[in-house]
Amino acid sequence: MPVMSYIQAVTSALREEMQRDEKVFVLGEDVGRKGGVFKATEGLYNEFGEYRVLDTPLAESAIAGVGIGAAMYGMRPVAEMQFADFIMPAVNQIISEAARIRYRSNNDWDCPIVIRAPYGGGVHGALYHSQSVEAIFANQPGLKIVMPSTPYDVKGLLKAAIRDNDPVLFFEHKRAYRLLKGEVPEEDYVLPIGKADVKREGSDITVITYGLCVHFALQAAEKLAEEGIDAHILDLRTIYPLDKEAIIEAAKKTGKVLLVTEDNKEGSIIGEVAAIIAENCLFDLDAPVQRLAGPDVPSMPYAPTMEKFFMMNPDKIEKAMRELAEF
Amino acid sequence: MPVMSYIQAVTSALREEMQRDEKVFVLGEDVGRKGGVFKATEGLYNEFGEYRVLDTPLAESAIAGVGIGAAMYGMRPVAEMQFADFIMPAVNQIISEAARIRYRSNNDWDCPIVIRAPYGGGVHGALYHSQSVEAIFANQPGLKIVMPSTPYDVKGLLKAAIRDNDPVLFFEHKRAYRLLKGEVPEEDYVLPIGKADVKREGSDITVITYGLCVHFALQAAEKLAEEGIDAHILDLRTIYPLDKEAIIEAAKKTGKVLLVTEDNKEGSIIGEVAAIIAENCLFDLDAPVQRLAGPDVPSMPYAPTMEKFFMMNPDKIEKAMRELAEF
Amino acid sequence: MTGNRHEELGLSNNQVLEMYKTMLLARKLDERMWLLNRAGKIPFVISCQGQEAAQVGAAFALDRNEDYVAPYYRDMGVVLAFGMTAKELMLSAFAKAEDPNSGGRQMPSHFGQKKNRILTGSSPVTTQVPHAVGVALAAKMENKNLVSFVTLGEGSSNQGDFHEGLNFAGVHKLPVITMVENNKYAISVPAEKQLGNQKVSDRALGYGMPGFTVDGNDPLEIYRVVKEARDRALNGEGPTLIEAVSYRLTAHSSDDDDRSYRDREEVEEAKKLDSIFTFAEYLKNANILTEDLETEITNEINILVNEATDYAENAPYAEPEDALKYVYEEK
Amino acid sequence: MTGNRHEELGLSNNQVLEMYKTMLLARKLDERMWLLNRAGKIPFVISCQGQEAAQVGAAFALDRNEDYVAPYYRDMGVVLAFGMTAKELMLSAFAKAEDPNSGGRQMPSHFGQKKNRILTGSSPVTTQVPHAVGVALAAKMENKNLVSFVTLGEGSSNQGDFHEGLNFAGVHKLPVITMVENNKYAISVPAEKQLGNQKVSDRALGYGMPGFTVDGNDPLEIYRVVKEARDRALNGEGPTLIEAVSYRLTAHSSDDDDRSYRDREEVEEAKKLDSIFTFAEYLKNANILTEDLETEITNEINILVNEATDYAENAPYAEPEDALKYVYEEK
Ligand SMILES: Cc1ncc(C[n+]2csc(CCOP(=O)(O)OP(=O)(O)O)c2C)c(N)n1
Ligand SMILES: Cc1ncc(C[n+]2csc(CCOP(=O)(O)OP(=O)(O)O)c2C)c(N)n1
Ligand SMILES: [Mg+2]
Ligand SMILES: [Mg+2]
Repeated sequence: MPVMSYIQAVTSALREEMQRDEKVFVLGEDVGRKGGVFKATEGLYNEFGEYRVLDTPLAESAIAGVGIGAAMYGMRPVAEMQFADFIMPAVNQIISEAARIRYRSNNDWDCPIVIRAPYGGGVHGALYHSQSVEAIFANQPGLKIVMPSTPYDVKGLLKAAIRDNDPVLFFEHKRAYRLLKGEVPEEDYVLPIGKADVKREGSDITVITYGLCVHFALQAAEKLAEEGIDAHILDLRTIYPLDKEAIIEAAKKTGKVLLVTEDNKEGSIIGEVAAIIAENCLFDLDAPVQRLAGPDVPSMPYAPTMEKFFMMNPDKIEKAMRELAEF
Repeated sequence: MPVMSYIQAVTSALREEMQRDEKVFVLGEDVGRKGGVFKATEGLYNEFGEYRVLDTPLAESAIAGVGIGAAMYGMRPVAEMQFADFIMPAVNQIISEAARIRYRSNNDWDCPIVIRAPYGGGVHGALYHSQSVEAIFANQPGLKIVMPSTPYDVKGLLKAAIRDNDPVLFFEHKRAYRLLKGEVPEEDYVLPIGKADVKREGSDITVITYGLCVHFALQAAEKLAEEGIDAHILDLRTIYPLDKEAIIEAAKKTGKVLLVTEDNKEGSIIGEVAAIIAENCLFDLDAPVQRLAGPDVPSMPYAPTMEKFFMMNPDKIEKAMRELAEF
Repeated sequence: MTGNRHEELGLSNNQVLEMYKTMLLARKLDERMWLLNRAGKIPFVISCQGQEAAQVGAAFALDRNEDYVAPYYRDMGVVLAFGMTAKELMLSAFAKAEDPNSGGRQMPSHFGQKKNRILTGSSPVTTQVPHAVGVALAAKMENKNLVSFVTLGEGSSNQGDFHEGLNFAGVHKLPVITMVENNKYAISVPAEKQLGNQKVSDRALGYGMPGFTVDGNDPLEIYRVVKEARDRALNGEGPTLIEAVSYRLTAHSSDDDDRSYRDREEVEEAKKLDSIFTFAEYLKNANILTEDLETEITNEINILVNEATDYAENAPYAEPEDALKYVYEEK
Repeated sequence: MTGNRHEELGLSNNQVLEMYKTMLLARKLDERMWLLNRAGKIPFVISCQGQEAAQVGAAFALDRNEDYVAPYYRDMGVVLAFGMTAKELMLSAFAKAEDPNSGGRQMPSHFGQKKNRILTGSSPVTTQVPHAVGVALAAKMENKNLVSFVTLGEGSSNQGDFHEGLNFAGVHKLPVITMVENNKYAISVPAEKQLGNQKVSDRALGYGMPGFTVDGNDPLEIYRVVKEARDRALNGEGPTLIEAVSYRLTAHSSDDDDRSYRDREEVEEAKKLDSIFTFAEYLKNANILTEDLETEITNEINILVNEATDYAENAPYAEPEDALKYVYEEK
């Protein structure tokens, strides 16, 4: 199987879906001629032309809203928000419109749009180029939110998102873009939205996380394996709506659960994961549910000292895992 | 003590703060001549004039953004969003700006703005005049979110919000406006933002909730008292950042916890409450944490059958309380 | 309104009569809804009254078999012209399961009907503008011979989505027609306190499109301007902004009392220009509407409104658990 | 640029020299930052190059002791004129604790300094427009003799906040001056693909305010137009929209490579109009800038830039735990 980077998986999913279905098109800021500020759409403008890889004016509410209109018409827009942090002007279109179109029209209309956005920190991006914004949306029935952790998952889930008949937010970790590489099949495949995935089988403690933190957790698990601590790692993949069964199963498996997110702690989506466990696994737990997250400050500062203090990393996870194992 | 309605408490807090401090002013749609669509600002236009009770153009991002600019200058704006549902166009200003001004400027600037908005259902308001929107914001350090449940709390907390030197979202339940009446002191008083409040002492089960649901829970508790079930009821009052100590104390008190919200279940703020309990009270619990919430559909439909199906009420809470007590 | 202006526009006597009937039906349905509301039978009404001429004049200038519309809550005239029936509108007013707009989920006047290419709308104002632009973009990409048509109030034209949507359409010369129905008020706030500039149509310049301010009480003038806009759009000349100026004859909605913020005289003055009467006048002068015909039409419409009301009143609500349906695609 | 245009504007020789020095300092600081970036010493630069004339010309037309500014990330010329020092700017570029803008929390060019009435800015574009309007509203309410001044790029003028903010200012005739720095690109997207209409200033009409498109390479012309706008504002005549047209001489930022989307010839052409040279030329023709003086100024600025760099490079970062401070007021 060919090996590709996380961002190559994005590009190749887009290319193949655009080849497969003429209705699929990309729109966003600098996605056309420049191929995107991260190069996620590189080459597509030349291959598919201006209108299928559309450079839009600098206006996120229009990017989402025009995409929504096109989706209602029957197109399959894939809108890019240049950074997840800049999705905020589009919140009204996403929450009031995309998420509610099927429901409010009693199934008459639908809105098959994908909104991609690079999120996450550790890239000297400071407050407004480092954020995890999923918690803002992870309470809106009608939306699906996917946050993949490997090139394989990126490709299979982005294809699934494009073929899905409901709106999907697709958050890609910008530090993962070039950091993570992995095997990706040549053939067309899709992965199920709404299903978590066990990334490591283990019996001592359970770690539940998503996005780049999966990678960090796996690194930490390898280290701890040397100490004889065997971690079970569940990758949520879809963070809204959550795969409750998989969460319950993973929690019950070891009875000791660590939840990890790069986001701030209070109000992050791992709170909901903890709640699901608290509701369903009380008598299976051997230790209180643990949460490891960023501090409750607005976002990651720019200065390297403070950025590192905020940003999640394998060491922080390893420490929390060891403590839980020793509980 | 005089008795006033929930909305009269809003008006009287505004009036007194405007009398106390010239920098306090109100802005929003229809707040001036008309006195607001719910009449929350009735009489203020005549008393304070056009510029201190300003009818703005129909543009929520400007209402928030102009308010933020005025707050940075040194004014104390109280912005009204006509319905909480229509706060969405202002999300960028609230999250990217108001919440981050102190932090990003390293304490050089601050942003003492209050944003009031009527939320909640049971008023034949359908999808877009019934929503609970707090979960969208309850993950943003820098913001405070207050959701009072009684006229007394409304007045004391709204005054505190206006005097607070950080941005506060103040959500008022629109059905509570005329439904709830209560005693309110004549003298000036403020209540602490960030502190939950025990609304009923009890020993069998703990109910933790906020807003109009506190009222429903108290009604349910009175009924259950006749059956000998003694409920402890904690009113969160500030739903972000949460009063963790009070939550832990209330949970430990009875070991059986029911969390109630009118919002959808998944991703609502009671998930965070459950997580706090799961982290801190595992060995004090006699039953799994229970959550009672709206179904995971976008919002309340208009037709009375479906609205009732969605909307929280005392019967639903009573039933859940009884089940928990019997666990 | 004199002479045979409609013939100059290429409209037959039958067509203008059809326009008039549609306007009158909208008015009569609207009036009935107020009665039903005041009788406690339906919880909410928001009116088209005073804006029927603009709505129907515009709709008749469109291709009602191909074009897409993204109407706002007052556009009963538009949706009637696009094929929604009196019965369907009443089902929506009564929030009954059979309501094609939303199955009783949304408030009345939150229009949407796929088979008639009426995009589903919401309450937050102006979000429909980018949607219509998106339809126009799709039509351009697919080389379709159609336009999209979107309306909103003058207050709503101050939302960011207006700016972002129209500029997008201007850059890509998309076949979308935006009609601002300036009824002089946004709830209680008069246009002077909403708009930095008197004419909304002056905003067109900033987006590189033509802009027109038109008498919204004159369905023929609206027809002409929309028709020309449509021709330009199909010609690849891009979007148009039209401002239709009339007056909101009712309170903002059944929840509003407008006496606190506007004079009765002002309302009475505006009523003199009410298109339901002035257009009838025109048709009479042109010998198209006779007294007999008027009685016949009124009777027909009365029957229609009565039947729609009875049907809707007796129709069932959705089951409580139906609230759980259609959050996501159900396969 | 010939003659003694500055005198006609009431500017002394000293004042125009001061303008020139400020422009040059901005340019030299900016150039140094690129060197530091390419040497791996600072992670990010975003430039003022090509826009100094507009920034400094505008700032000098304001009351730098009373007015408020809400600059955008390219406005090094504005903040220097408003009192931020070279050292402070370098502290920000190096993300050091002493940086007055943010204590090293924000990327460079995210300006803010309360003592100089520079509002704190963020990355999402155009949010500062309503803030400046809010300051102007406050100034009007408090009867203060001051204006607020806000800038943004032409791409950013397509955000909803531009529309909502300017319309608000238009309705209430607020003392706010908006200057769009049209440098022809928004990252890779040229102005034709951003703007439905060629001139941003044409948008002014829709908000009921005067609009002007000005040569952004001519600091005196900018000075004149901003000065007049300020006079109108203080006179109660309300806001003004100004478009300053120049060219972005560098790539968008240190993370961008502009060769993929614009021709080298185009950039070379633009460099011929670079205000740093053309304004020097003007000052030489007017016998204000002699060769000796030029050398002196260059030396002075070099020293300033060197000192600022050294100081900032050696200054300490904030402590890791400082990340926890100032989420809320700390009493
Ligand atoms: C984003 C948003 N904010 C506020 C409201 C509440 N609201 C409903 S209609 C209305 C006034 C609309 O005025 P205008 O656009 O002039 O339309 P009109 O009702 O006069 O036809 C307001 C403020 C809303 N629906 N959406
Ligand atoms: C809301 C938002 N969307 C996207 C971005 C990313 N971004 C930063 S600068 C920029 C282009 C700005 O262009 P323009 O307004 O013309 O200003 P210029 O950089 O040319 O001075 C973009 C797209 C952003 N900062 N904010
Ligand atoms: Mg109106
Ligand atoms: Mg630019």
